[in-house]
This record gives sequence, C-alpha cells and structure tokens, in this order.
Amino acid sequence: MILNGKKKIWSEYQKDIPEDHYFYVRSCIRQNFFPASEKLFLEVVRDRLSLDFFETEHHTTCGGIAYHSDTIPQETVMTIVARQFALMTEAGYKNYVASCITSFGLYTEILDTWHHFPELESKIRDYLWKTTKREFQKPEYLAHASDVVYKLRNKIADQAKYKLVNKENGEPLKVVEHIGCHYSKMFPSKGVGGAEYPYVLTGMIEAWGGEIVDYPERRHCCGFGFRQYLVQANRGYSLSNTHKKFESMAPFKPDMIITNCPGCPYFLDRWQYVIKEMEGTTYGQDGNGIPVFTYEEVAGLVLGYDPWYLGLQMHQTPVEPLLDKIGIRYNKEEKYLL
Amino acid sequence: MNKEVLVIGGGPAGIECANSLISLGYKVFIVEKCSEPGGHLRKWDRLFPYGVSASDTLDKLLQKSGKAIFFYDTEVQTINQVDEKFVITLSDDTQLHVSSIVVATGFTLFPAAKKEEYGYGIYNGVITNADLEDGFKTHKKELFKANRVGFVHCVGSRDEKVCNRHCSKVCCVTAVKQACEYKDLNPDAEVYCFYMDLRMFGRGYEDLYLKAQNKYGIRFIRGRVSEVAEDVNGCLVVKAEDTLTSRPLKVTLDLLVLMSGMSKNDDNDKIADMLGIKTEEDGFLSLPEPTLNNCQTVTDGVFLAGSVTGPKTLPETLNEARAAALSVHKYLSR
Amino acid sequence: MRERFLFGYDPFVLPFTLGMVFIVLYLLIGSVRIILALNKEERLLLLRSMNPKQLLITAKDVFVDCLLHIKVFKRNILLGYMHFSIAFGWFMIILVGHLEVILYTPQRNGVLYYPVFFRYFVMETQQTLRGAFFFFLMDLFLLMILSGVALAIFKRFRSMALGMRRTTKLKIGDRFVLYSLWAIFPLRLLAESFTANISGGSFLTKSINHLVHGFVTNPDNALPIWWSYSIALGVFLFTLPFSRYMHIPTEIILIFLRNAGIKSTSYRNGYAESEIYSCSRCGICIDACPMGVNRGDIKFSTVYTIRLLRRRENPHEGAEKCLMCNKCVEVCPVGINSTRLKLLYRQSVNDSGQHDFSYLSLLRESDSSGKVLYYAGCMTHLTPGIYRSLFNILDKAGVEYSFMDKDGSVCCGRPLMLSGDVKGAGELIKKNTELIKASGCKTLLLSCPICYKIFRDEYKLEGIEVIHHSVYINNLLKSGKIKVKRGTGKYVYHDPCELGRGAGIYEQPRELLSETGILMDSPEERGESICCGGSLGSLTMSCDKRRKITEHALDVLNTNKPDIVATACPLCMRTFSPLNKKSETADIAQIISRNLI
Amino acid sequence: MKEFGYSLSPSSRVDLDKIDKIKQERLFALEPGFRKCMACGSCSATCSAGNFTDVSLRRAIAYIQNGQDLAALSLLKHCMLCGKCLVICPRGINTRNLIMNVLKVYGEK
Repeated sequence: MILNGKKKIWSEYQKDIPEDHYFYVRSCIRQNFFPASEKLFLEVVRDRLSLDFFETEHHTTCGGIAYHSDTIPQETVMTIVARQFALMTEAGYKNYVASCITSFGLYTEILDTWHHFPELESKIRDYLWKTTKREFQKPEYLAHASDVVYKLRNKIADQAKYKLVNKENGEPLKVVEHIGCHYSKMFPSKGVGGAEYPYVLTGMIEAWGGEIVDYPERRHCCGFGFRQYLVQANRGYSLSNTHKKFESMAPFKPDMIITNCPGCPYFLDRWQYVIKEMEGTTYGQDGNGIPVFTYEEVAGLVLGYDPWYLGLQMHQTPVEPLLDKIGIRYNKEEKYLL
Repeated sequence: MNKEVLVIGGGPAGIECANSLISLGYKVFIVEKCSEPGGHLRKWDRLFPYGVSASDTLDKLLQKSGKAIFFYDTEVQTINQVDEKFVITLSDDTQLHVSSIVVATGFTLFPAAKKEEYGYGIYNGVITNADLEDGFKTHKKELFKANRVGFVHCVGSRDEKVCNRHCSKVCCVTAVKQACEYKDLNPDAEVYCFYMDLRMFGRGYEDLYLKAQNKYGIRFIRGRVSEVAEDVNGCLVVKAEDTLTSRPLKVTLDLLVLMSGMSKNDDNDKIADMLGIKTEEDGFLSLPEPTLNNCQTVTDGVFLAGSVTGPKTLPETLNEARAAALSVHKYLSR
Repeated sequence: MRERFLFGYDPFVLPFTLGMVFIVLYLLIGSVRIILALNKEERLLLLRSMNPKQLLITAKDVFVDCLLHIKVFKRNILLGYMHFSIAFGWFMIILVGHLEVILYTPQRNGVLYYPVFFRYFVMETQQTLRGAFFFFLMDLFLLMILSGVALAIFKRFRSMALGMRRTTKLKIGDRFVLYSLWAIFPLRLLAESFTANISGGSFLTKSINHLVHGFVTNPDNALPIWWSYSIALGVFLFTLPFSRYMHIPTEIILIFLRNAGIKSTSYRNGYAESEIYSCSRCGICIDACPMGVNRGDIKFSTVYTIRLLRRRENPHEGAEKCLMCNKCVEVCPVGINSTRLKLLYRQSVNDSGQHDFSYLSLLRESDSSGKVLYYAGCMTHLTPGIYRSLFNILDKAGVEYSFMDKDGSVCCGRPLMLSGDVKGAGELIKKNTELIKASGCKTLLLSCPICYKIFRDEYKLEGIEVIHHSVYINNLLKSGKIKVKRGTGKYVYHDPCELGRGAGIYEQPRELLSETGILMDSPEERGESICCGGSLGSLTMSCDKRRKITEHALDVLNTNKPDIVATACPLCMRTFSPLNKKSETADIAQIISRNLI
Repeated sequence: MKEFGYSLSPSSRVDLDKIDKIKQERLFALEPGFRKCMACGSCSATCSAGNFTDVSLRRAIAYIQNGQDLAALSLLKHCMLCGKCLVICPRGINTRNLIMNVLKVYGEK
C-alpha cells in the first residue's frame, strides 16, 4: 500500500463543508436502531461546539426505503424530498444535513436529476404546491452528518478524553471503516475522499488516534440491500454479503468497525450473531466478535461519554472488551439500567 | 514561397515526416517539447507483433533526419499567418517563417491513476504497460519475479467515465505481446489477460494471440476488471466477471499490468486553436475528409500526421507521416 | 542310392532337431492357448468347420495365401515373387526331401532330420541315376529360393524397387532371425555342393563341386559346413517365436479360424492372438496408411500397433490416432482385421458410460408411410448443397420423400461406435430405429456413408431398404426416371472409406459419373483410395496433421488433372473443398443435379 | 442450530485461486487444442445435441478453466460425438478428443 497515492486521491476529493447553520434531518431507522447516535450528534455540535443545528418534528421520511424497494415512483419520492427542502426554507436555513446515508444519496441524486432535467424540478414544485401549498429553495449545501463530524474531527480530538489506542501497549487500534453504498458510490465527487478510497471515516479515526486497515472487500455492501433484507426469501443473500465481508477482514484482525450508514452497523453487528449460530464462526481475536459503532458513538467514546449513555448496550456484539482495551471506564451493573 | 516546413512533434510521425520532406528538398524544423526525439517510442522496448527492437527502429528513423533542425524542450507559443506564410514564435523566443506546418503531436498515455478502482499508485503490485516496457528495457529483475500476473485491457479506453469512449487500438496486441514476453522471462508465471474484445486486427496479431494461448498458456478472461484490493499478504485481489460463463470471478495476483490507452494529446486544444482547426468530441484533431485524406485540415498549408488524429499503430503512423510530407509537397508545388 | 553311415546320425543334426522339436511344441501350446481363449460359440464354429469340404477350402486358402502369396503378387510382381519363391521353394524342398527319403531310404522314414540333411547321409551308387530327377528339382527349388533371398537382401537396401516406399523398421531380434534365414539357403547350397561328389547333385550343386573340387573333396571340409547349415536352421527355429517370421506357421492357424467364421472379440486374446502372430511385418500397411504423410506418425501405422500388441505393450496411441479408413486391412496380405482390433481396444478404454441421452425421448417421429425417408445425418447438415441437390433429383423423378432430420438430427451412432462407446451408440441406434420404424417408410435414403455403414451393419430395420444416394440415384437413372446430359466434364471419383472399403460400393458411383462425363482414373482408388483426412475414426489426430493427409489425398486425386473431384460423402467434401485448389470438389448428387435434363 | 428460515447462500463467484491446475495440465497434455479456444461459439451453434438439450463445448471449456468441473461434465454428457464441431472449429481444436478426455479426466470417481 502506497499511502501517498491515497493521499493524492483524497486531496482530489475534498469538499468545502460549512461548519455551522444546518437544517438537520434524522434517519428513519437509526431512531430505532441507534437512537442515542442522533441525540449525541446534536448534543456535541450544539453543546460542546456551540454550533447552530436546527431540527423540526415536522420532517418525515425521505422515502428512500420505499424508493429503493421499488414501491413508489420517482415523482413521489421527489415530492417528499421537496417538502423537506420547503421545511428548511421555511426555517431559514440554506445548509441541509442528513443523518442517513440513503437520504444523503437520494438528495444528491434528486438534485443532480433536477440539474439535468429542470422541467422535472418545476413539475415537482408544482406537485408540492398542489399538495401542501409549500415552496422551497434547493439547499446551498448538502451534507451528510459524517461530513460535519469529519469537518469537526480535530475540534473533537482537542476535547477528547480517550484516544483510539490500546492502553496496554500504546499501539493504535486497528479500525475497519464501512462507508455505506449511498454515500459516494453514486456520486464520487460528493463524498470526502471519493468512492474508491473514501476518507470521511478514515479522517476521523486518524484524528482520534486509531489506524485504518484496508481489506479486499472494503467496498462491498454490508448486506442490507433493502430488497435483500426486507424479503425473508432473500435474507440469505443479505447474510452472505456480510459473511463475505467478515471473511475478508478477519485476517487483518481488526479491533473495531466504524460505520457511516443507518443499516450497516445494524447488519454488521447483528449478523455476527447469526453467522455464529449458523456457521459456528466468531470473528474477532478474543472470541467476542468485532464490535461495530456508528461514527457518533466513536466520537462520543473519545469525548468521554458514558458507554451506556451512548446506547452501546443496544449492540448485539459486546463492546466491553474494546472499552477495556482503550481503558474507558464504565459500570458493568448499569448496562441495562438506563 | 520558401521551402521551409515546421513539424510540431519529434516522435516517429514527426521524424518520418521530416525525413520525407528532406528527401523532397525541404528545410525542416522540428519542435519537440521533450529533451530527446522519439516520443513514446523512446520509452518502449520491443514492438508488436514481431518483437522488433524499439530503439533500433528509432535509430533507423533518426539516421535519415540529420538535416532536420530540432528544437528540444521547446513548444510553439504563437502562430500567425501572414499571406501564405506562417510566422511562429517558440517558447525560447525563436521566430520561424515557414510555408507549411505538419502537426505530429501524437497522443498522451492515459493516466492510469484516474481509474481509481485499479489502485495505480496505491497498490504496490499495480503497474502500467509503460512501466512494464520500461522494466523490459532496463532489465528490472524484481519485476519478473511475480508468479501470478494479470493484464487489464482497455484501461482508459472504451470508457465514458474517463471521457475516452474510443478504442485505443494497440493495447490488445500490446498486452498479448507483453504477456508473452513476461512468460519468456518467467516461465513459471501464471498469466491472465482481462479483455472485453480482443481486437487482433493486424497482420501477425492473431498468430501472436494463438501463440499466447497455445505456447505460453496465457489465460484470457473476457470481462473488465471491476476492482482491485490488497489482501493481508499485500497480494492483489482482482475481481471481474467471466462474461463467457456469466459468473463473477476473483483471482489473487502478485502483479497487475494496466494497459493504459491512447488519450488525446493534452495540448490538442491549444494547437488546434492556434491553427484554426477543430478537435472532435474525443479530443483528437478533426479531419474534414477522414476517408479520402487523413492528413488534410481546414487550414491551407496545415497538415496532420499520426496519432494526433486518433489511436494508430506505428506503421500506420509512419505511412501517414510520409503521406503528410507528400501533401506538403503537393501544396507547396501548386 | 545307399546310406553312408550305419546309424544315419551325426551330431551336427542336433541344432536343427532340437529347434524343430522346440518349434513344434511351441506351436502346439500356442494353438491350444488360442483355442482355449475362444468362447463357446467360437469353439463350436471351429468344430463345425472340421468337415472335408471346409478343410479343402482352408487347404486351398493356405496354399494360395501362404505358399503362392497371390495377394502380394497382386501388389507387386517382384515382391510377390520374393515371397513366393522363398515360401513355395522351401515348401517344395521339404516335400521333395521327404519323397527322396520315402523312395530311397524308406527305413529312415519319420526321422525328423533325415529329409533335411539327406545329401549328407547318402551316397550315389551306379544304379541311382533315377535320383537325378529329384536332384534337379532340389537344385531348381534351391535356386528359386536363393533368387528370393537375393531379392530380399536387395529389398533391404532398395525397397522402392519392390513397390514399397517404406519397410518395417526391424528390432535386433528380428535381424537375428532374418540373417539366419538368409544364411540357411546359401549354407545348404554349399553343404550340398561339398558333398555333391559323394551324394550326387544337379546343375547347381554339381557345378559348384566341380568348380572348387580340390577344396571340396576333402571330407574334413564338408562337416563344418553341414554344421553351419544345421546351426542356421536351429537358430532360425529357436528364435522364430520371438520374431516376425512366426507368421509363417501362425497364418495357417489364422486361416483355419477365419474360415470357421470366427471374429476377434478381444484385441489381444483368442482369434486376435492368431491375427497378431500372423502379422509378418511386411510393412505393406505402412505405405497404405494415410498417416504416413506425417513422418512422425509412421510409428502409428498398423504394423507397429500390432507389434505392440504382440509384445503385450500398450497400443493406445496408434489405436486412438488411427483414422479407421481400413486401407491397411484391404492391403494386408494376411488379411488381419486390424481395424477391428483397434476398435476392440477403444471399447476397452472408452466405453465411459458417462453419456446421458435421456433428452432423446423428447423426439417424435413424422408420418412417412410408404415414402422414401431421407436422413441427412450430422455431416450433411454442414453441406446443405448435397441434400438440396438430392431433393432436386427426387423431385424430378417424382419420388415422394420426407426429411427425417430437417430440424436437426439424432446422430446415427457411428462416431460413438468408432470411439469405442458401444453402449452410447446403442442408445442412439435404438432411438433412430424407433423413429424410422414408426415413420412407416419403406426406404431409408442416406447421403452420408458414415451413417450408411452403421444403418446397414448395426441397425435392424427389417423390411426397410437402406440405401446410399449414389446407389439410389444410379437406380433412378437406370430405370429412366431421370435423365442426364452427357458432357465433357472430367471427373475423378474419390471412394469414401465407409462407402468403398466399408460397404463395398465402388461401381454405382462410377457408373453414374460415366453417364454424365468422362470418368478418369486415380492412381489409388477403389479399395486403395486414400482417406480424405476428415475421418471421424481418428480420435486424437490434430487438425494440422489431418490437413497434410487431405493435401496428399488431393494431390493423388488430381494426378490426371480432372475438372471435378467427385465424392459421395459430405465429410469428404467438407474436408476436400477448402483445400482443393486444383479442381472443383463436388458430391455426386450435386453433379447429377446440375446435369439433369 | 437455530432455525432462521434462511441461510448463507452459496457464492456463485469463481475463485481462480482454488482451481485444480494439475487436472487442467493433464487435459492439456491429452488434447493440446484445449487452450486454443477463442470462445467463438461455433461448436455450440452447430451441435447436433444442441438442438435438443443444453450442451456447449465453448461453455464447458470456460467452466473447466474456472474450475467448475461438474458444470462442464453435465454439459458434455449429452454429446453424441458426431464431430460437427470438429469440422467447424475455426481454431482446429480436436473437439471430440477434448470432450472424451474431459469426461475421462474429470469424470473419474
């Protein structure tokens, strides 16, 4: 691996991410899977870093799950998105930040489609007006929440209580990053670091003391794949994808996985248990599996939040061995008390 | 009308054009942006399909060009047309007055790093055809120790995503040639060629392909490589589809050679602009009569030769260079 | 004539006598072994053949084949004479020798060595001028043999003169026997000459005796030469079983078994063994073998394959490479069916049983009651010109026909059969038989000799006439149903292996061609036609080598500069047409169709 | 094991790292034409058995090169050895010998 080559590519895919004044939209499934992550994000940017991130209870799903499951037409999803933009416009914001990768990908796709087919955009404006009597401005800047955390990574590092290093030997933890298909695979220029060697999570890990390991199936889907997971008959495919990734990363002996997407941490985490049951294989060096985190959770950990406050008890793969490795203090008894 | 002609580009096309012009009694200036003549040919070791030495070929071309006046490390700065003459200013401020101009600026080798998924410049084992050729030429022994080698055809060719929809024409046979040469140097190596179509259009090419299959046992896999990664041992994990069986395919290799194609010369737009001629969508210079006359432009007295108008083999380029010289002669003898 | 010695014995007879005892025992044991390896039916056949009539036929065959060598004569007179002179001459010497013993020394009748060394043991008396007739005969036959031996020696150096471009390469053992054989007769001549002044002699022996009288008359000089003669015979007899000359006695056994109607059922034992040992390695099959154009492949010609079989070595390469064109069988003076041996070998290794032809059950027959059913077969589908021409002829003749495999065919099974897969071929045969029988046709018309061969030999299509188009068209022409214009086109007819040697159809295609143009000769035709090189018989021969064979066959066919090389096989045509640069290649059906009036 | 109602689906991916090269070399020695295939498909197009069933020498060769022996065998077992492909093959591969030897080399139990 030639690091300079990667750096060269990273330098070609940099975004001018604004630091402040965002309209924040949540993810449908993260609110259920990892509710603490979004809460923490807002807490960190608002309280720790004193930034302006607005959110409203009026926003809805972006329609992405339905869209990718082929159950609603393009115009419908575009009108839903147009309504979100209208909420942003009404709130007086110009920067739009999505917590969900699929939403981010969908917004990017819709904005690009409108760019190439302006008549479609006017049609959607018309639909939105007819249905909700709302009007909207397109966001001046569209970000994914990880872009913001990437932008703020050094500020977070400045306030960090822990580093991603093994307290026993001082060696950086080996971290596997999983970027989520919809982040930059569709529009490489919209992701930090591009699509082939994305930098958004790598940048965070580097800033917080860890070391990223690259592995052959890094680019591979986590296994969610919408139709693959949602339909039970296809669920084996979902599982197989995850299995493939773990088989590929196992020789690199990673300490943890950091993820970018709502579905990925869920599948990378839960499927480890299913693979153990089906195949008898447990990944990870200590036989406890490889713990999987959202980037917000990792940020929270280095900032010194209580692991149970971060919702890590919601994970299937136990996180305690890793916490011990870093030296994060926690109270065993309180795990399920919160 | 003086008998002075400017040839832009000191590669095979420019040299051979100059040779022909000299023998027709013209005085020729060659402007070359590098410090040596020969263009890409200088960097090559052997030529397909017969394995002729590239440096011998270049030497033979240069033998006849003694009377040409070379300007090295020099580019054309401005061109002004005064009556029927061209006044040229070079980057070293030299001024030339010529009656005709031949553009023989050739092509730019596709920068393989642009195909990020192949990891050129990122993975140690990924090199380009030019790197391998350099290895052949300079006997880089460590390059020939790899026991599992892959050749990826069409890197930067037939690929709209990198703005090259065209076929670079010579890469297929170059890959086959290099694969055979590699096997000569390391007979134990398993060699794979990943191709989309094998365009063995020239005399002797198909024979070379057959030899590659039959004698060297090179495995040809029909499918474009999708992505490359490094495994824990630093070997390359290469993925493609074997389109002949409609199955995804994976192979672990030690060395991967990317067959970088011929892109338009980066200077084409600038030169076209100076000469009042156009480029096509593919970036190569346009030909008003692409079938009847491969050298002609819309500007009187300006002619084209070689891969400045699209990917070409060396013999084609040389023929075109001679044809351009004749066109100049015809133009100046009118 | 009276005996010179009281006991009629001298130690020098021992080498011969022992050799003779050895060889007789060897032959006896060998014959018993062969007979034991026969199955019940075959033994029954053998037993049944032991009737006077059958024995007479066999005796005649033995006389014609083993002594007169008529087949070799047919190939080349000098070569025939060489074989004939040695075999027949030797036989006569033995016969006359016995007659002498019976007539002059009846008390020695039955003594093994006596007839052989008769001249040593007797002396001429005043009364025995009678013997002069036999002396003359003996010298005459000896001379005959010697001329044969001289030819044989000459052949070793200049085989071409005897019509053989190539002869068999000999191994050391063979040379040993060969030289002892060559030595026998000159030694006999010398021995008899040395004692000719005592025992008497004729024009040859007497003359030599006179010529070197001083040396010869010393009896001390005579004995060593008789010893040498006996030793030469002994060496010959002892080494015979280990040499190619074993064919001399074995061929008689072979003729017996063959005349009994026995065929080989294994490539190595029983009847096959008698065939293998009957091979004289004369090498006639080497020149006949089309593979010979590729020098490296001479080693695969039949003679060497049989030699491997005889040595109990693996004949794999030759057996698999052989084109099965059957020309070697056609020319073999001994009549060894080597193609069958190779086929039996293939059956032993290639009957994989891995095939799955269950899909055939999907095929349904068409109703062709009372019509001619045409089966193109796989190969004719590659040469649509042939069947379209044939249909044109049938239409013109008003023949009602239906096209059985219009939408693709079930293979006839012959290629599988040739590969050795009898079971697989059987399945195809079964399916085709069903389809043909159910169609209700009366005639099955075929364009491909490969198909024709198997339909004729292996299919059981009672009541249905199986006919190749060359014969069918000829019949149409003869019965006046079609007419052709007579042109001046010059044709050479190439006999396809399966149609000519395989099915014996030589004349009808020639008759047909003669009706419409000038039929020219080819240097090698009819039974000696050269395989086109496309044969499906060969399993392993590469395309390059096949091409060489094709080119050679075409060179031969084009010798007399014909306009058209005519053939009657789609595969021959496919093979020839791309490589025939000197004339056109056409199927007989195409030629007739073109010339219909 | 717990019953999940689904399971890992087998990968359709060809892994060239895991193919039996020794058998391939044996096949190559028995029929050197094996490597000459340029996948034109003439053999499959002309195949007599191909009229009725799934058989393709072209695909079988590719399967063998990819280590999918069983797939190759299941295609070739329908072959009637009629020889049309031998006549038609533009690369002069001895197709019948190849088919017979594939069945032999890969069909061995």
